[in-house]
Amino acid sequence: MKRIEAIIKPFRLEDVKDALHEAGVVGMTVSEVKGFGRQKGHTEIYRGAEYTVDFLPKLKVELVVADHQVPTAVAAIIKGAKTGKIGDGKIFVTAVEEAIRIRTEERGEAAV
Amino acid sequence: MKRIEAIIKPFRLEDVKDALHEAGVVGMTVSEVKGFGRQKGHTEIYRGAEYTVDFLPKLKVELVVADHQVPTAVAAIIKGAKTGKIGDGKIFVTAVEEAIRIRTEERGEAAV
Amino acid sequence: MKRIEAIIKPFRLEDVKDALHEAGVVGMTVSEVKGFGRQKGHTEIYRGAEYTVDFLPKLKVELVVADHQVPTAVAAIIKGAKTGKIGDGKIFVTAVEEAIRIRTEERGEAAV
Amino acid sequence: MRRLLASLLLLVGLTTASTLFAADPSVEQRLADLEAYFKNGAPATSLVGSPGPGHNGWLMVSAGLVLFMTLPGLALFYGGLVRRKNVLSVLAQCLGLAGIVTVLWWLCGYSLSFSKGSPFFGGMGWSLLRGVTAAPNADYSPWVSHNIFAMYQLMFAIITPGLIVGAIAERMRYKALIVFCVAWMFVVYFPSAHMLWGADGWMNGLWNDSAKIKAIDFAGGIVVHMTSGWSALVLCLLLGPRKGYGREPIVPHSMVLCMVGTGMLWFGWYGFNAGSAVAADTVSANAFVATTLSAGVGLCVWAVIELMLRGKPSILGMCSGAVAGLATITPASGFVSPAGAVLIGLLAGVATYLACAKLKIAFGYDDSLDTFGVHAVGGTLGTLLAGFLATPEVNPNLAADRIKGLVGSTLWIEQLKAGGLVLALSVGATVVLYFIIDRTLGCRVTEEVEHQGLDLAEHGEEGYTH
Amino acid sequence: MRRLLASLLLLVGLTTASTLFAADPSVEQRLADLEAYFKNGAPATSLVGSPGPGHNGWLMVSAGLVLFMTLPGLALFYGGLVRRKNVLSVLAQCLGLAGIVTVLWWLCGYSLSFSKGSPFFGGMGWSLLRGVTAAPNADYSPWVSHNIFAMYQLMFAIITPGLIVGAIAERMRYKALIVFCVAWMFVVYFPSAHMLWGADGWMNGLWNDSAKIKAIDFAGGIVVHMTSGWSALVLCLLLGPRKGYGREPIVPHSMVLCMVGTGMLWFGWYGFNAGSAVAADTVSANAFVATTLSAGVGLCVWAVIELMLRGKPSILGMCSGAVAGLATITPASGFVSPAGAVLIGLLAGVATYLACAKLKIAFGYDDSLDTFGVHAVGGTLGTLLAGFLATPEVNPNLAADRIKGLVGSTLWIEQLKAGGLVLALSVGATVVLYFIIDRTLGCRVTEEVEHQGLDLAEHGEEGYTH
Amino acid sequence: MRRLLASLLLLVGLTTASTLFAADPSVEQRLADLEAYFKNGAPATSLVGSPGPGHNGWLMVSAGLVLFMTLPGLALFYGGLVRRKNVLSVLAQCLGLAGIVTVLWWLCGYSLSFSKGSPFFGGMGWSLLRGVTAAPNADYSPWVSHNIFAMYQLMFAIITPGLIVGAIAERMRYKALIVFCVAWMFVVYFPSAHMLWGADGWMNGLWNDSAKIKAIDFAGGIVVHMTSGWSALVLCLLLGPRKGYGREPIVPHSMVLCMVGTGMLWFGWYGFNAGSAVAADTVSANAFVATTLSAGVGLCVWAVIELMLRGKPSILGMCSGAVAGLATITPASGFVSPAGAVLIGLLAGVATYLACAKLKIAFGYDDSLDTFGVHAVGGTLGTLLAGFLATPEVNPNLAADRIKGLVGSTLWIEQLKAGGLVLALSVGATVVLYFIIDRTLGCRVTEEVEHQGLDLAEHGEEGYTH
Ligand SMILES: Nc1ncnc2c1ncn2[C@@H]1O[C@H](COP(=O)(O)OP(=O)(O)O)[C@@H](O)[C@H]1O
Ligand SMILES: Nc1ncnc2c1ncn2[C@@H]1O[C@H](COP(=O)(O)OP(=O)(O)O)[C@@H](O)[C@H]1O
Ligand SMILES: Nc1ncnc2c1ncn2[C@@H]1O[C@H](COP(=O)(O)OP(=O)(O)O)[C@@H](O)[C@H]1O
Repeated sequence: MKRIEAIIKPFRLEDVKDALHEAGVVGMTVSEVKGFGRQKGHTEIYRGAEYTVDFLPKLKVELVVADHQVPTAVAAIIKGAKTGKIGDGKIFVTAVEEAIRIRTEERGEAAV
Repeated sequence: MKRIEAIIKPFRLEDVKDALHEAGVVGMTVSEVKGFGRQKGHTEIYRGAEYTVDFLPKLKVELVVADHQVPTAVAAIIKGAKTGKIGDGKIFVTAVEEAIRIRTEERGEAAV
Repeated sequence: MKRIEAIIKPFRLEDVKDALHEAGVVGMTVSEVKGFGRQKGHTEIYRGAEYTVDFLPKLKVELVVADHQVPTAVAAIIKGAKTGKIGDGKIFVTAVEEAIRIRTEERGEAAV
Repeated sequence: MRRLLASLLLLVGLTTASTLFAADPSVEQRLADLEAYFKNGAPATSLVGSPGPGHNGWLMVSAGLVLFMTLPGLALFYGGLVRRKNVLSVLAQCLGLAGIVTVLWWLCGYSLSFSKGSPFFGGMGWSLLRGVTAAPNADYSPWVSHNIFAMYQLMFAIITPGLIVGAIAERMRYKALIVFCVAWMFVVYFPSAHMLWGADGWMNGLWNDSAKIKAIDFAGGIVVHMTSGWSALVLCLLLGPRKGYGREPIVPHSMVLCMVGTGMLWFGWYGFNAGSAVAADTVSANAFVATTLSAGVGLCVWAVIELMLRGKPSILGMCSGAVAGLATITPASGFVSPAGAVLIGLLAGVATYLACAKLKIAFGYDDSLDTFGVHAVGGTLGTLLAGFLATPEVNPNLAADRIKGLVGSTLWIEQLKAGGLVLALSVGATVVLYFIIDRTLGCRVTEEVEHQGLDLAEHGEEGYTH
Repeated sequence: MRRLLASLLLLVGLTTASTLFAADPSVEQRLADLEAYFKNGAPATSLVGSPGPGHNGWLMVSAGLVLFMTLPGLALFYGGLVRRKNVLSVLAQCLGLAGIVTVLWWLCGYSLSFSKGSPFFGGMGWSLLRGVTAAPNADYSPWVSHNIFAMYQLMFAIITPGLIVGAIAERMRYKALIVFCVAWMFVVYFPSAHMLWGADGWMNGLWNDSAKIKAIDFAGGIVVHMTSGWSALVLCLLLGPRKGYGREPIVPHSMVLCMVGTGMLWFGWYGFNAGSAVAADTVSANAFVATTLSAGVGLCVWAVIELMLRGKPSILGMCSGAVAGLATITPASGFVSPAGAVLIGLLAGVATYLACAKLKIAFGYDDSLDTFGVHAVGGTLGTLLAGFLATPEVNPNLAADRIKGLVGSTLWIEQLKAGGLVLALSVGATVVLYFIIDRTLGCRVTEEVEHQGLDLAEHGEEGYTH
Repeated sequence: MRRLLASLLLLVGLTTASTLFAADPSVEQRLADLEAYFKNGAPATSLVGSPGPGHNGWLMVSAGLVLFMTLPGLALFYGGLVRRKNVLSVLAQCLGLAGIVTVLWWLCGYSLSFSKGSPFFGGMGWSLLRGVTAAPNADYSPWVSHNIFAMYQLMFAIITPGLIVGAIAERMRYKALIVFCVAWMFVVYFPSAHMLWGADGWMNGLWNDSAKIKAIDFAGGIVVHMTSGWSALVLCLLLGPRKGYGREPIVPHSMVLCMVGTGMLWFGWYGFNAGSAVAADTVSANAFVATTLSAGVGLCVWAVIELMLRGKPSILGMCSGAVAGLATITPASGFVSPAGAVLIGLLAGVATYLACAKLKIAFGYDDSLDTFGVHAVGGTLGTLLAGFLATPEVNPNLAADRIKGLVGSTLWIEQLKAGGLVLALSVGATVVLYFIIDRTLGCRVTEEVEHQGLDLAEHGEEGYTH
């Protein structure tokens, strides 16, 4: 099994979700994060005091899938998240040794 | 060392924490996430406009433990988090190559 | 490639960011988490009812870097985050199998 | 010739005068009417039926202020203290009560509370607000429009069941609460209001010559705070504690909202207390002073106690102290001197602190947001203290024959009697109503709903999105 | 001797009296003036030029309350309903309008609306508030300072364009909105206010003998709610829906703020409606009652409908119902009986529910926060119903010769005419202004700004930090 | 016979009249008293000792409004501008000051400020509010209850130290701040209030014939804004900047709260300024107008400057501009024409913008929330401008002998003198008090507390849970 972690632009979530659905992936976990990369942040000025806000709001989508699903899932994420503009985000894939469904205590691919 | 990541129902946190404590695990990091899986979301209606909210509030508990602690820790999480109802969540285990305690710069299992 | 995950004290973020910058690391993703470890929490009392809050606000900094950058990045994080007081946090390093830049679909180290 | 002229003139003058003064009111009478406006006395001739602008304006403001206490004041004060997942349920309770009580009040609530009927219950003469016009009704005020008085009292009728919300927060079914409150208005509120404040009320010592119990309740220590506070205690005992109570942290999700609500309550309480003079007169002014002092002192007392016991004053402590001072002074506000108000604020702070921080812990009941600890304790204490501290120097109405013998002597016994009876009514009625509603509708949400939060389950909405 | 003395005394007396009463007003006249204060009648002699404290105080309060409805009331009501990333843009629109309309009002807005000029537009005599002093102007009120009346009306002029904000939220450029509103004030608001409320207004049936259309609009059903509501509909149709509308969830980011705003609106609405009597008199009292009843009933109606259709009453539903009740009663508030108000609240609830929950879905336009559904529908309905339900028992001014023939008979036709004409003006003007501004400034933000949120892009700030 | 009868009647008439009119006031006198109510003149006979309902009601409302400015107005305005971890500390400061100043005011504060004593300090005659009854005290108002005046002034005494909070936010110890403020009330506020507003005050040019400096300060430009603003500057210089100031982003955690606070401040400011006429009369009306115009213009000025300098108007900018307009008009509000108010709003906007956005950056002091930049700069500017723009047409009291020679001529020099002296007092006292308290209690929290946030460390609570 692999863990796919994608950092995406917040407003692409619906598209990513739909694309993953079509690709047959149902489970995922999403969290709000702040991203720092090449995409430039913005400047806020409060009564003349200027602040550069480098951290941009992003969403992190995590999903654990069976090995063979990785290419499809990655393609789906790209399809949903890509705007072609800087700041579209990254996908990282890591190995997962074990997965357990708490409710049933099933293990392995059956659990994801 | 292994990294155990558990997605649980928010109101089970206290129980999971207690169970882990009993199992001798002290360190952990928790974050608020939104989960998407088999558990059905709910519908919100605002002045007649209906929205299906698929993403349910979950907590992600992360802990890095020594290899031998994995079974105990996993068992503890299951004990604390299991309600037997759909949406109880998942546990994922991945390998960690290195751990460092920032304060002391200790490394490896001593650091977790 | 490696994924470096650091749990740090919130007010050290600017320093960590600066240190990483100097070390040549640009991309990172930050999220708000609650940490539980040796550092003691605090007690809140509401009209006489006492609650121990064990979970302390921390930030999680995630960055994926090329293998050779790991030592520099780790050193930079330590430099930025270390106060020497309990609760400074941890750094965990895991292996990443693949990285993809969504915008360009570049893969591997080029993508991080 | 001159004499003739003089006499003639005189005659003309007198004739004119007499035509003016015979059928129509005399200059003297008209002046007396005008001057009555300043003393809040009843006009007798030319101004009968006219509201007095200053008094009427002040009462409209006061009615608005008391509504503001509930929406959004109380909603925020309570809403901030619950967990994020239940904030809307509190708001829904306050909103729903505002709506339904308005309808009840129009239907028959005002009539049952304030029209003449039996000593215990009003009649139905003013149902649908029939006959309740903009002309003042001298039974309640010489200068405030009768219908404004009715609206002013409506706002009290809204906030009173609203206070109960604090005790049952985070676990009672919405429908059950609304049904409970509707029934409770009939069984507890309308009769209590009639007995204490109705012109022919059985315990209306201030205005009813033939009151059997000669109690005084300026702005609702008994009618508002005791009824709601004691009912709240019973209700939370019967409902049982929230899941996880005492085991997991159940902390306010937004002390900021709670503090905002406190400020709004304090502000609105001037309408509540100073408005209860039903005039912008000297009694009103005195009530304004007492209200301010008691709130400030109550706030300081909680802060000092917390400073001593835990080393730091908390925001919730200061908010609680202020509200405690306000609730406790309520029945006494138009009767006591500044020194009396300071004393009441002091005792209010101590008593409510003990109730909220010690008594509740000791007995382990889950009065979620301390309706009992603040309102029942404060209201009961204030009712009793009004009996000791009321003085005709502050409120000349206490010098009326019907009550002056009691003031400064055994008035506190009347207060005890009235308070005790209403307490008994509140407790008894709540028990009965609870069981009826629990058997039929079910009072408590399921465990799963309680975990998920009432907002989603009961209203299909969330308080905040990220 | 005695006789002599008597005559002498008499003479002295009469002389004194006559010197006093000849040039100066007589006792009778002075008493009449004083009594006029209570009836809100015009003083004729000694008190001419003096504001009456009770009325003046109430109008200052009312003016403050109507400001409070916008800042922060409406800002929160609307701000809570948008997404987190756009909350500040709503606040900025309310703030900016408060500022710019104040300046316009001082420059010429008040004059164009209320000074005498043509039947359609006021003159420039009161520009820069010249001659608008603290003495009452009898055309608008015998007892309220003319400049307080001007400030009171300013607050209406602020909130009216503010209402439009609800329809175009989350996608209109800030500058375009401000420019639109400035132009709209001249083309729609000032003329509508003048026609309906100006002393020589073309449709001012209540006060202008030579009004061509004898319509009545107590507190702004036509002038405020119809103008803004219908313009809002046009504007949101022209702007098009928000990105993702109907496809992705666009849910209120804080129902708590929305509810707080609702409470503030309700509270402030007493200034809006009861203040529109421009006195603290019987009409004001009646308006206060009608306002309360309609709000409460409207709230209940939405709750009941939601309970029936989806099993649970929502917070947004109750808030919408209350605001709908308030908006709908507005034109009728000072004219209808309690029963009339209850009926209006009932119909208001049903009609606005259908508009917001069915009509909008059916036609698919994106009236983001339902300005049309609540304000245009409510305002239009209320305007019509005022025509049917107005009665001189509630408002004696309806017994004046100029209008009494219509009341209870064909007044509703006048209402339809006035409403229809202002509707046409609003719609037409909005279309024209929209195209001019869209061609020059551009009305809509870019897609990227819409994704990112207007707060950062248009104001360089964020609503909240974590 | 007829003559006899006539004479007899006459005699009877005159006798009756004389018994009525001799001991008792005459019709003329009674009418004069009644009419005095409308002109806010002092009654001489029958109505002496009676508050006038319209004026009294308005002052009760005003007092409530000024309290509302602090709780929750200022608390939110400031609270929104700090970081999330410090929001409660701001709320606690506002709450604590409300409590403690109420107690001080009752103990001796009112007496030291307003009872007659020396030109610099009041006496102790009114301590514990002894003798401060509901009858008006003609030194301060002919028609407002003396005790309501005392409560109204209390609300000023609460908000003034509250303003200081803005300069020291996020780093001063709670106990140190409270102790500082208590001492500061005695050393700075009570004497300043007495000198400017006390009946025998040394600088009370408006009311005290023997004032040495004939300054005018309508609603507290000197007494409120200069005292607090200049003390705030000194305090923030002595305390030093917040950790990370200028290096890491320290941004408002909730512009929404800040804007809500702004709306509440504006609303409440009508009580502050229009209430300062201590009547609902023409002066009050004029103050209401000036307040509105200056706020609106100030808001626009900030928006325009930001639009020019950074391309987008910010919410904080508009809020700051409105508050700047309000603070600056305060001393002048009851003295200047609409045109004067617009001019003041204009200059207020420019001056405070420069102070907040340029001066502060240039000098690098950390006036966290710009108490100095807005209140000291605004208050000082307004005080001076009042000297130039005050006119008896707006406020007839300026036509009194004691001051009329200065108006329109050298009044601004008096203003400078008074302002300068109070400025010196504020600065000097703050330095001394700071050092005493810093040596004993310690003024600043530890670095760790500053990192963690004051809410948890100093109050054991958090503003929000997730
Ligand atoms: N090396 C990295 N490790 C972790 N997250 C990264 C890394 N590089 C980028 N990110 C995340 O991806 C987001 C987008 O990256 P950015 O460089 O701005 O644009 P792009 O994806 O188009 O190259 C960042 O905001 C950050 O959250
Ligand atoms: N493949 C997955 N990858 C990551 N998270 C998952 C995955 N599947 C489920 N989850 C997480 O676990 C939660 C529970 O899953 P769900 O399918 O609803 O119920 P259950 O755990 O009972 O099978 C989801 O809300 C989601 O957060
Ligand atoms: N085993 C662990 N797994 C995951 N997170 C941990 C672990 N141990 C500690 N942490 C995180 O690191 C933070 C700091 O740890 P703590 O034990 O308090 O202090 P120190 O880092 O000084 O040893 C914790 O709050 C928690 O977020």
